[in-house]
Amino acid sequence: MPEITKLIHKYLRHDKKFPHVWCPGCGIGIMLGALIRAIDRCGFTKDEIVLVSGIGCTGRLPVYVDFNTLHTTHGRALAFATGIKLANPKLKVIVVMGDGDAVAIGGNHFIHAARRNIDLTAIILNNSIYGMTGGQYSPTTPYGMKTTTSSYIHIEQAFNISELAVTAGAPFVGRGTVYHAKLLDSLMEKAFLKKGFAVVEVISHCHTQFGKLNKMGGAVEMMQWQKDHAVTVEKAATMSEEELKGKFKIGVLVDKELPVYLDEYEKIRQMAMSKKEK
Amino acid sequence: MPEITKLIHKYLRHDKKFPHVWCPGCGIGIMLGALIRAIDRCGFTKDEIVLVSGIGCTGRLPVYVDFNTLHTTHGRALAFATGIKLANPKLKVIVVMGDGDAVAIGGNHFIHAARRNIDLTAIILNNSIYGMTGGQYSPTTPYGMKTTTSSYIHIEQAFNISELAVTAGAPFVGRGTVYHAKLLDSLMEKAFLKKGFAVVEVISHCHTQFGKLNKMGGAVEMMQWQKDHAVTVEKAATMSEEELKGKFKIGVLVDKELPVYLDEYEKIRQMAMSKKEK
Amino acid sequence: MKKKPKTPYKEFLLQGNEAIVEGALRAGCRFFAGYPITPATEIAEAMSVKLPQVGGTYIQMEDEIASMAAVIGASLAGVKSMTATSGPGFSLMQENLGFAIMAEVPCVIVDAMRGGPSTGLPTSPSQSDVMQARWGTHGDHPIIALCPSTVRECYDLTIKAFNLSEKFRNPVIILVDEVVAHMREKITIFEDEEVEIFNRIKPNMPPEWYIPYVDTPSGVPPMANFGEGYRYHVTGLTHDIRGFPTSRPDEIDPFIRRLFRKISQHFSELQFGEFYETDDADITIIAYGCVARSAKRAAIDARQKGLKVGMLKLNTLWPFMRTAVEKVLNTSKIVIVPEMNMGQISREVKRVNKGSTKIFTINKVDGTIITPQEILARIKEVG
Amino acid sequence: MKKKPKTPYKEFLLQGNEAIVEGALRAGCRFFAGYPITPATEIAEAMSVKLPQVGGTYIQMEDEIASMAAVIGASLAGVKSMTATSGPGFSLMQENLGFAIMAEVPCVIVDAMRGGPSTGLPTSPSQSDVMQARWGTHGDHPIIALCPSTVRECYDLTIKAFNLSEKFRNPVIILVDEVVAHMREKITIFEDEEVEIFNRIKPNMPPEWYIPYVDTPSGVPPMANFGEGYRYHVTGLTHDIRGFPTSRPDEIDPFIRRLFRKISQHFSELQFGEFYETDDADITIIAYGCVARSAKRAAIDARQKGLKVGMLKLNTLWPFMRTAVEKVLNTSKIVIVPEMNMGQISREVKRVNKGSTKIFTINKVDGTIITPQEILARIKEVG
Amino acid sequence: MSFRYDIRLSGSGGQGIILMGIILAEAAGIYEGRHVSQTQSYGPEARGGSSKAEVVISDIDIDYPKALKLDVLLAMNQKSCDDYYMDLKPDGILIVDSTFVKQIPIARAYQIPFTRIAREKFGKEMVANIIALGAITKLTDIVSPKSMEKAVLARVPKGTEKLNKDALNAGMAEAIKARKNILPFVRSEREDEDT
Amino acid sequence: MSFRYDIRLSGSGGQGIILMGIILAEAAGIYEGRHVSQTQSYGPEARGGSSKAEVVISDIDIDYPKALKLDVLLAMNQKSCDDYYMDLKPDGILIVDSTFVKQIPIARAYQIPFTRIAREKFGKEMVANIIALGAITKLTDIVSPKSMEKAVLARVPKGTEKLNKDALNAGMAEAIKARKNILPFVRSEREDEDT
Amino acid sequence: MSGKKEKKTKIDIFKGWCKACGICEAFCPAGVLARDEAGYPYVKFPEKCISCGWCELRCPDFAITVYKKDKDFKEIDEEETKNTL
Amino acid sequence: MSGKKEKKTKIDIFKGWCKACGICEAFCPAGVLARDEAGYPYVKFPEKCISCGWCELRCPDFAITVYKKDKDFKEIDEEETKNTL
Ligand SMILES: Cc1ncc(C[n+]2csc(CCOP(=O)(O)OP(=O)(O)O)c2C)c(N)n1
Ligand SMILES: Cc1ncc(C[n+]2csc(CCOP(=O)(O)OP(=O)(O)O)c2C)c(N)n1
Ligand code: SF4
Ligand code: SF4
Ligand code: SF4
Ligand code: SF4
Repeated sequence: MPEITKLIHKYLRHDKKFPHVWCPGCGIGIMLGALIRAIDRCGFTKDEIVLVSGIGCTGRLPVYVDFNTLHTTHGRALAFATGIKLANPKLKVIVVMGDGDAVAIGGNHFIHAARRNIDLTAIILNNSIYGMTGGQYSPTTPYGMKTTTSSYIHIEQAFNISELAVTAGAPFVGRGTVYHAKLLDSLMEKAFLKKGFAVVEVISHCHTQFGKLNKMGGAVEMMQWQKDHAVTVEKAATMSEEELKGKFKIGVLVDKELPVYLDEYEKIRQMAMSKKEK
Repeated sequence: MPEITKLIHKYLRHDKKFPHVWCPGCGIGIMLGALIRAIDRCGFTKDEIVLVSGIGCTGRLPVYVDFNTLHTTHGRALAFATGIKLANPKLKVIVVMGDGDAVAIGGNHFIHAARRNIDLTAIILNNSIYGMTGGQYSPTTPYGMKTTTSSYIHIEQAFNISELAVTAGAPFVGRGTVYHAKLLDSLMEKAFLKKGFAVVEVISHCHTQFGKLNKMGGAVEMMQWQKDHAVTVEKAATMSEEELKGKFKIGVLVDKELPVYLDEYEKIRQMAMSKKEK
Repeated sequence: MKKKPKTPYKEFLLQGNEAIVEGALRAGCRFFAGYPITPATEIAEAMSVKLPQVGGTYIQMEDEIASMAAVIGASLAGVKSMTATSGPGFSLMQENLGFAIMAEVPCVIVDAMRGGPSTGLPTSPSQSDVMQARWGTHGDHPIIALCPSTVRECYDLTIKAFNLSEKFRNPVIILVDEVVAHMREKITIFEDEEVEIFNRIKPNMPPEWYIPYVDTPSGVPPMANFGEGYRYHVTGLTHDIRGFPTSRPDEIDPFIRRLFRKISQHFSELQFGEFYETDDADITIIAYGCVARSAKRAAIDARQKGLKVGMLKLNTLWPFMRTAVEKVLNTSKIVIVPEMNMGQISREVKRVNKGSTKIFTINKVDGTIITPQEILARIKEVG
Repeated sequence: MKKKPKTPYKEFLLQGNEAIVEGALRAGCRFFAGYPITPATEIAEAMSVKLPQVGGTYIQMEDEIASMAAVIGASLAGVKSMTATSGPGFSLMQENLGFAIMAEVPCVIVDAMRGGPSTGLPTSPSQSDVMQARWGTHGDHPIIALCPSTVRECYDLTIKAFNLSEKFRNPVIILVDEVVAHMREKITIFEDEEVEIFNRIKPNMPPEWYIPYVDTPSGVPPMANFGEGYRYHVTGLTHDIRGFPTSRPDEIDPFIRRLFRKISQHFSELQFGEFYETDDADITIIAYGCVARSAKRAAIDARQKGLKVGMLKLNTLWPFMRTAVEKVLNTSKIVIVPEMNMGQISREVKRVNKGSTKIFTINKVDGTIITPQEILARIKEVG
Repeated sequence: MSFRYDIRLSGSGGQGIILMGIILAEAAGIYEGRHVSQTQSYGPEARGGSSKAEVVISDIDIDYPKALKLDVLLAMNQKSCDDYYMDLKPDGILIVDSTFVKQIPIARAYQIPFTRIAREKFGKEMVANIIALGAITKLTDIVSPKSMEKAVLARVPKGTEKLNKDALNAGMAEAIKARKNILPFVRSEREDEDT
Repeated sequence: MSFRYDIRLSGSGGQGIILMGIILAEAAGIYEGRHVSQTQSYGPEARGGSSKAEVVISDIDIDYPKALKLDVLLAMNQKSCDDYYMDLKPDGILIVDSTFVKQIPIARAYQIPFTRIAREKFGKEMVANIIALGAITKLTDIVSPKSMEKAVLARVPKGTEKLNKDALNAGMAEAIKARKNILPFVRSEREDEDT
Repeated sequence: MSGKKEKKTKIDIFKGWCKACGICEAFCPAGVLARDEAGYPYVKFPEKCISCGWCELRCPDFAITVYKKDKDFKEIDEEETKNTL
Repeated sequence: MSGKKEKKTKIDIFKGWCKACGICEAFCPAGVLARDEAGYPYVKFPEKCISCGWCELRCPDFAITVYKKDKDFKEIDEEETKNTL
């Protein structure tokens, strides 16, 4: 095997049944590849990685990889992860969530983790729908689409997950698609190496539910859509408002320095200990 | 009595014990006055107003006024209000919350109500702390302050409630202070008349907890602080970044038109009924 | 429930979940707020299609907490409301469920039971939320919980659930196990059949005279909807008869006791179930939900083998069918309680058992239904 | 618990809540996540001051759901963890409490009981979350719940709670009523006293051999902390011995039964309480929490009046102290169960009552404590 | 004695197994007026995996709703054939999609390549389940072809009526052919199903 | 017979009632080695309102932790005086802050204007509670002045030791004066407190 | 007494509801009010009153009332708002 | 077989894991792959392969492996990323 595949296999769980549970062509598998490659490139050991997820198709990801893995309750992955990171700051804690997991039931934990700037990486696979439960609308379902609970038409506006992260206080926010797999590698790598709360929004497709209900074709057609509608941040800078209409940006959206929770908490410990001594 | 006070008394509950429960000088009472005046000016009848709150000092507000009043569970006021509004769109539903209520435990309901653009008015009294439970830090406690659970120093960044509302999708967002009581009247009036989710952030003071712990003086000193640090949107437009440092803007921050949930849902009903008929 | 079956009627092959939706609509439900979860999702999906057809409203909230809150809000505004979930979501609804009890807001909550604890077995049946339905929210409180065994019962009990909820101003829980929720059976609905529908009693006095939480002979105060001119205060705090918060023991005690009394006083109206050949039975199986079906089969088979076996099916789980259970405890030598949990209703049977009846259990928690064979085997073992 | 009290010691006047904090720190708790709520807030406040002094971490989360989640996360990372709340927050914690049970993660949850249901009586005492502690989360599950009556017991039982939690890999709940939580009493802590501290058993085999959910003679598998080289999978789904999700009945059944067995098998280690003059008692009062104090006073006073009255104080509420209760049921003619709820533990007493002992209750739900006089009056009434 | 007939339809997710169950149940229940109970099970909450639907048909109220010993097993893939053939009654009928099921565990089985027929004859794999329903109709006589046709037409999307009718007929035709290739046996249709 | 002494301190929120309770309990419990139990109650979760602290002192383990019939009631405002004077034992001691309590419900009561003294003598209303503690010390003899002083000094903010010591002494002095203005009575200190 | 015509602005303070917080006095732009020993406000210089009504608007306890001769709040609100920001 | 030196790029498809989703074939920039009747990919024009590795990166099932002669992914990643966006 060539290096890259050996690499993937190095991280997969040998005692887990493959092929994995996801539908043929589902983007979650592509994201998993990028995640593994990025972890490898960053040079983390398997023992220091904790991979946390909530519930959903995306939530099934950690079980396949040979890290410390934690499959929590729906929407709460970031809160579990916060406890892990604070209890053992040496661990590299990565959280993968579906859009429902992250910003429907889990929306509050998401904005609060961003605000606190806890040193975690949050990877959100945004497939615009609840995949696991069979295709109900999610907070990222675009206006006008169909789902099993908006079979007439969807009337709600969608969250822009990345913008929400920025406003809530995240110092690093990137967006990619599963079509642009290598960009994903690099976004994840940057996110993993970032000190503080780093968000990577991964635009993916659920052709089984969303694609089918909206006659958007299969995995291939939906990835083609990603290709056609994504514009890199660099390129977007050269485009007019008009040209950007209907497109979305990919790349590093925000990268800034903000005080990180654990560093700050260390100050409290110092103050507490000196106070106690007196 | 002159008109204005008669007016207040017209709306207070005669069978409730006054003076009310809040500490001497607490801004919640000032906000209540503004709320009543604005409702009166808008010409709503008492019967069509539903005033909903969560739990906290601010949450105690509805009990004093003669509307349909609902004192819900901590953080959930907007979700209760959503049910009321959808069930009876003729009602004018106003929600008052403390900062903890609105953006700590209730943060998710807040961003989702904004995203859906449900026709509600959300009034948030931001006193930077949990008043009712005795002064613990809240998501709006500024970095570096003291509270009973950050007695060394507070290390978290605060939410900017208004910005969060805008990013989440609210079409109307205003900010005032209890010092600027008349501005509050007009912000509330505008918010009540707005179709869609309208947010008014009311900067107030909890001198009993926050003021005391941070040696900021009493109600008077804290209102003086509001006066000194607030800048109108209009004035801010003429000021430099440098000059604006440490200040906050008051006035109408955002006012735009977005599709309102109930109008949209009416479309679904039309589609559903025509489909059923076939 | 009076029925005058008349043509035209229609036969449907419906899932338990779908029958719950039909029952809810028939009962007058016009608002549903929920959050998808297996095995209750079909209820939300069907509601999203059907409610707008009848001028109602479906909304998918951000989570189950918000769903329960929206349901209470809608009911306060005068619309019969419902939500549906499964274990994990039911746990999240507990706080607001308590609010509905405290503020006496009618509403119906469906818990389609799957394997637990925690995420457990999302697609497998279980009956392990029975005690949670009774005790899940903090603070002592009364509850009503119904449990269907057939698709027809899903329809009928949902109508009953709304009626009871409106009548007693208390949330009513429908505990349906995954088998019954997903099972399809034929059900016949007479288009013009007369179904008794109960609507909350509204105040008829002038608003100034309205005392929202006053005691009445039935224990249930009339309920004004928001916007109808009876302005009053609703709170989750312990309140006086006017609805205002109170911490006076002399006001709290009668209030809390009234909450219990309004249910206990009408105990007999709340008991639904079936005695199947229990009169002469030496052994009675007490069962509910999908297990009652196996139990009946086992009883039939046992009778064929010459054993005097009967069955008591419980369609009401709370308040516990004490009278019915005591009846079989008095006549049977042995009672067997098969349950897809570690023994929840059997505890209650033991609690009310005063005599010398022996009580045996069959407990299954592996995600599979208890079969007639398993019950038969137990009958032979203990009989 | 072995103790060799030695000087130097220190006497403190501590609140129950403060004693819980001291006990937790003594037991090795180094992580607290919580959300303020009356009457548990003092625990968070004291933790926020004390934890950083000993290198631990305090964090105030956005709500109780997140608090419970963070506590589980921290425990998985190897740090003894705790949260504290009251009824409304306890209801919100139920879903993740079930996760901790399913994934066998040690942690301690304090529920400082105030009046319910719903927001209820935030500053008044109650004992009405007893059944919720047992049944609040969905899916059948075992639980351990302890209940202190004195400030000293707050300290001691908190240490026990951590020990039991670590030993059995199960969450342990401390149910403290508002009276005991807020009461100040003198407690003496010997600076160098030997307190038995139990730490989770870690695997000692090479990582390749580690089977995280394997059955053992004690029923409790060794627990590896995240980051220590034993990489494994933790899930709230029903899982096999390797921790991987399974829906195979033959794997699920032994797993769920092991969860129950690891507690039931060690039943006797989990029973804490006090028999006060019960041996010759005609009437025994069974009580817990602040009410046990009134009960003792009532027993003393009754004895002075010549009545043979004893008291059984329960410090363990779950698993139910069946053996102790059966003992007094066997010897007493009458048992009185005074509770600040509508009758929760009295149900359990009735359930295990096999003989002819008469069981009477005193139920108070008005936010005030049951007084010795009230118990004495009941003794006279029924005796 | 009352009559009870237990059918299990099995295969993988995406083969339309559940829809088959519903159509079969409606054919027997709605269009022939019998008592029916249709149940199903999915794999873990996830996608793909195997799929199973059961239909119990009776002339009285059905107590136990799941299939007990099987009168009919339809296996649309190898795995389900392997997993379930043991549940057949001694004289139960095994029908397999021979496109996928290559190892037949018992001597007597109807082997019809439903999927291949769907692909080749109709250009749509999707209709394999309807073809299989046709075969079941003919091989069991538990519902009349007429009722089955009504049931199919009531459930398939508008515009596909012709296609599905043809598929159903193709299935029936294949069944008649298949019957010839199988060991003969006598099945007492209304015997006592005491299980 | 064991000895039990029940004290209730009452007033409005902000008067430092709870702190008084703690100091009194520590004086008796920590500095005099007795058994103590201190409880309190607030109004509804809210601000202001009334405040109540109770201290039970005994030489054995205290079972019922709240005050039963009162040996001492301190009322720092009119409302609490009205609400609680009925709970006094026949020979119980009523001490009121006469700054606020104008109607005295029973004949025999110690009336001392704690707040006025605090305001006038110390310029800080805040210390009214410490003055009251001084008075209690002298009027009850339940703790020694020395223990009380230690207890006060251990609890007050650094830098205010002198102020509080003076306030305490002022309270004791006032108590001695007040005693003269009251009807005499005999209190048997260690009687049987059977309630 | 809304019908009553008065020449001068009159300020009423309802002691039963006033909590002596001091806000009215502190922010009176004309220095009309003062506080007594117990902190309660009283009208010290009635003649200075400019009828702005701010004491009434800012009183958290609805304890203060300004009776004005010929203006009413509705009219002056907008203007005042601008002036005092 | 990482040690093995090969002249030409070789593509391995592991059928046991492949779900025939078609992604590799659809997005191969050089048209190297094709799909069989059942939808499974196979290497139709091995000579056309430009060693970009995209089929491997985009396969959701880790079922496809590209053995390259002298480049390794780490080096070309950044560049490739830019080119294909
Ligand atoms: C408390 C709770 N509510 C609901 C569910 C049911 N549920 C499981 S996954 C899911 C949503 C899945 O959508 P998403 O998070 O977008 O992930 P995806 O499956 O699309 O990857 C839901 C609602 C649950 N498991 N727990
Ligand atoms: C579920 C739940 N958690 C916690 C509480 C306790 N609690 C009551 S009010 C409050 C916060 C009050 O702060 P805020 O919302 O800012 O309002 P304020 O009192 O400052 O007006 C808290 C945590 C509760 N009542 N319910
Ligand atoms: S249902 Fe959608 S999200 Fe889930 S595995 Fe299938 S394609 Fe992926
Ligand atoms: S505690 Fe703070 S917020 Fe609450 S009433 Fe007092 S001043 Fe107002
Ligand atoms: S503002 Fe109101 S409460 Fe405050 S001192 Fe003035 S009148 Fe009294
Ligand atoms: S991308 Fe992978 S799973 Fe899809 S067809 Fe190609 S090799 Fe098979």
